[in-house]
Amino acid sequence: MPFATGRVFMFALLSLFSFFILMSLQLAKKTRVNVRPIPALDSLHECVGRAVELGRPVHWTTGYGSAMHGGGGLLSPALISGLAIFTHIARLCAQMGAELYATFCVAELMPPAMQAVREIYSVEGKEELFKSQNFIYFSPSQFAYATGVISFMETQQVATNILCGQLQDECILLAETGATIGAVQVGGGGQYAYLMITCQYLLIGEEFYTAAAYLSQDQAQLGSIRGQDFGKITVIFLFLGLSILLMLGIDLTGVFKI
Amino acid sequence: MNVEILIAGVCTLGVWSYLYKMNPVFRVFESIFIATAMGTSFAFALNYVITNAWYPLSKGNMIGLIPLLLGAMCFFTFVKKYRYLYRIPIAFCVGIGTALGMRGAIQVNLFDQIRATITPIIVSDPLNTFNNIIILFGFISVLTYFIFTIRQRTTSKTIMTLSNLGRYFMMAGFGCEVGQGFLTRMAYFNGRLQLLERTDAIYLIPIAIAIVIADFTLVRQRRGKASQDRA
Amino acid sequence: MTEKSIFSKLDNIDRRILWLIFIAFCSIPVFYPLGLPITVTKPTLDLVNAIKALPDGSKIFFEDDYTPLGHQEVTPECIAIVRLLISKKMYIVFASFYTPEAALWPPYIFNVALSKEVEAANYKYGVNYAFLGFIPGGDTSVSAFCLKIRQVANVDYYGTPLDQLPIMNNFEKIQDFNFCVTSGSTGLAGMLSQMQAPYKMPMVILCMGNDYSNMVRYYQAGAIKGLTSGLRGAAEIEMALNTPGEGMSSMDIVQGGFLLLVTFIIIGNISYFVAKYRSKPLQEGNKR
Amino acid sequence: MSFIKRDLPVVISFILGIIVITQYFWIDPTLTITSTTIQGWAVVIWAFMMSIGVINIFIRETRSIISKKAGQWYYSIIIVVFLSCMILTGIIGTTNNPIYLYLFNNFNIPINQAVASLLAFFTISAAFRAFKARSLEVLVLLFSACVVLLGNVPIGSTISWTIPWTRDWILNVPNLAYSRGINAGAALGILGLGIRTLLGYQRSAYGMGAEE
Repeated sequence: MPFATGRVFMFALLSLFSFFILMSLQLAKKTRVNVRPIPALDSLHECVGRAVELGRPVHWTTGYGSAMHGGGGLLSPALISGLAIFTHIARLCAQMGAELYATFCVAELMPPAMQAVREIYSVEGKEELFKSQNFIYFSPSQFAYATGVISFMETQQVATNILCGQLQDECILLAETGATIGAVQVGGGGQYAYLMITCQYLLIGEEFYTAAAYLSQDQAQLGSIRGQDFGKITVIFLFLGLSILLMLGIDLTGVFKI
Repeated sequence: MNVEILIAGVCTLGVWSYLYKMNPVFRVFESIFIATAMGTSFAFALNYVITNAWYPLSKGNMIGLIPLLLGAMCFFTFVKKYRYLYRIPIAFCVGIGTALGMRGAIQVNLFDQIRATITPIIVSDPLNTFNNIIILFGFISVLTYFIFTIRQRTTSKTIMTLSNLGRYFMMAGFGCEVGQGFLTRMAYFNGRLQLLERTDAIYLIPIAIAIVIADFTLVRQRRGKASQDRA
Repeated sequence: MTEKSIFSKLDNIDRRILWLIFIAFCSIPVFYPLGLPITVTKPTLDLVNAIKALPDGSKIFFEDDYTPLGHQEVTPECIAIVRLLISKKMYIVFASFYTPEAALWPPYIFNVALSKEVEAANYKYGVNYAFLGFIPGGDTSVSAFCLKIRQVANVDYYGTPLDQLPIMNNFEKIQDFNFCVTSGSTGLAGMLSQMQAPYKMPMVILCMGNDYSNMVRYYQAGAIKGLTSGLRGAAEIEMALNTPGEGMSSMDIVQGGFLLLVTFIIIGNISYFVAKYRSKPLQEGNKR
Repeated sequence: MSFIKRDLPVVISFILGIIVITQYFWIDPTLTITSTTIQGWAVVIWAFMMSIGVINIFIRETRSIISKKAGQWYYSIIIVVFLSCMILTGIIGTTNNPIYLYLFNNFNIPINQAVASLLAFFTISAAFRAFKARSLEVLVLLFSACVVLLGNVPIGSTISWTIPWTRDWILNVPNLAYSRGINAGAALGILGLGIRTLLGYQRSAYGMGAEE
């Protein structure tokens, strides 16, 4: 049997959830999907607007990345999601005329971010506003990057600070500096406790990963969120069902070991 | 007197000077830090390329050419006409990164969690029964909080209550994050404090304090003069 | 209410004052150890007893794998253990497999932190202890090292060939050692799977605080003889051996920091509530 | 042309993604070798991306030196000098060069440790400034933070035996429920995001900003 032991049931779960998501991607083209409002994402417009009013820049950063994937030449899902939020902000900045800065710790994130923003600016007809020197790479070292971002934020006095990506220990340094210079902050994907107390808006857990679909307002992508919901309901019932069966003396937990 | 310890002391005080305010000394150490960190990682990366891609290639292993070509494609970001070519190496990063993320998430975040959560809820020990029920409710309510597409206000009050309950569980979890992380942070702080106060670096502290006091009084005087001028 | 009450002042206090209080408060134990109480947990006690039970002059393999950041947390533990090893006249060989910077810490422990003890015990480099430095290759080099030490390591940390070090003539393979001490975080899983499991080396682990919960199951399963973590572990070792040192004063500092943080949270909340309570009538008056 | 520009990257990442996922479930020697080889390639690509980062730094800093950007250009000189020094010595001596090691051991390591120690200061000030019980939710956060903080150090058990007990209970019961719930949710989110990215519904990761 070439199937890896202990992973058969996992594969079944993966296939089931993927099936849900793919099905709802297809079905959503026919039926409307209503997604509950996520305040942090709805606030982005207002945050960029505030920066325009104050005449100070908008700043976006992803944090150090993950310990496993950050240094290995890979874009982890959290970074991809952060990038999707960033392109939305870039569009808002192009439309409203705010100055946009981005700082990086993960080198392989910089070229796609820069080119995506370049495309957005040219589609919005604001090509002259695009500045490649606003994309600042500090270093792949966690704290070297953090010091760089701190002094950047202090010298530029950013008005809106968007911390979306994979923030590790440096989270408190960035968020607290942002709070002391009076920036409006949106946080997502990181040490939630510190983001919770320093940021005005917070994206928790799955909210952060669905941000891209939510912001796109594309029916197919919104549909995939419904697929994820089916997945969650399945998890709840699977969990309840197996627990109750176990209580009744029927041990089905062996399926996890197949 | 150990020169290296003195340098370490100067570095520490230089970084800590940020606590007083943003100042040139901190900027100098920040610049040194960024440069040395970048240099270290870049030298490491270059050596990796030389040993893992260049040596196999020079031995005649032609498959080593592919990653080098892919890597070289990254530089097309600087060429306007063929800029789209950099997307191919990026596609490698995205494809592998997403796939590793997906399979890791399914294994660690979902599969292992469900397996560990399934326990017979009612056991002989009443406290454990109580704990199991709390874990059950917590797990379900936190998951319910993340249900997006069922419109919560109109359809069901149960879902609404459950998802509110989920927020309280999250807050308790965030609190644990603060409490657990602070031990490591204090260890970092303790290491530097010991360096400054236990070794020869202690002679640097009065100098640092003197500089800060001098700066403080100077700024005050200047401010006083400015207000007098205005008056 | 035009004048600012003390609580609303406290609510908007300059954060530099907080930091000054923090530094001052934490500096007290550096000069005057407070001796705040510390309880020794069972894994730590087992660790100390396992080493105490070894006969004098045993041969110890000491693996260290931690980054400069882990240095501040794990080195106090290592110092406490090395002090015990020196007092029992053990032969110690240091090596690291997973983190290049880790080669820096053994020389620091012997030449800076414990220089007095080393001199008093008449310990000599190359005779009583040796540093093999960083051996690249991770898991594969650990398993090769266990089979035949000279297969992966030919020179020591300072570049001297191993054959010129008298201590290294005793060692050919990992079974020549009596005991293994593993410290750090990156290499723990690899060391357990490559060295402990195949050769049944008696092993203790000195880890970082956040690895503790992962490692405790190996201790419960009996794979490792003892376990301790972070600064608290260093303090516990010193408490168990009754040799107050860096660990205990560090723990005073850490406990002071924790107490201060909790006090700040409480004071912050009191001032917030008092300020809110006092300004409430004013706000309502404005609304009307 | 539009295929190479727009769809080829998506196709490549889809194929690679399928290979990496399948290899996890299906034991096959060729598949395993393919998967590890392409993961090794990704590290080489990362090294090249790093060089783009270095070029970014050099361009930015030399520009600021040439234009004598106010309040910045003297720091730029430091960065350029140290960075070139590290890279040159690092290449010549393959990271065993004495100058490289001296700079690394005596500047990078102590500054890194010093910056890490700033975390404690920032936690203190953030806790004082922002840990205010504005609502019942935050009160729960504060309570669990304080209990876990006190329970983590021996002094907690000296004050009262209930503190370590409550800490263990919070860590093992509500915290466990929270972490399992949030992880299961995030896993589904990652799955959805992965599928949308690999199928090309969401293309910002490939550097395509405008939808078409």
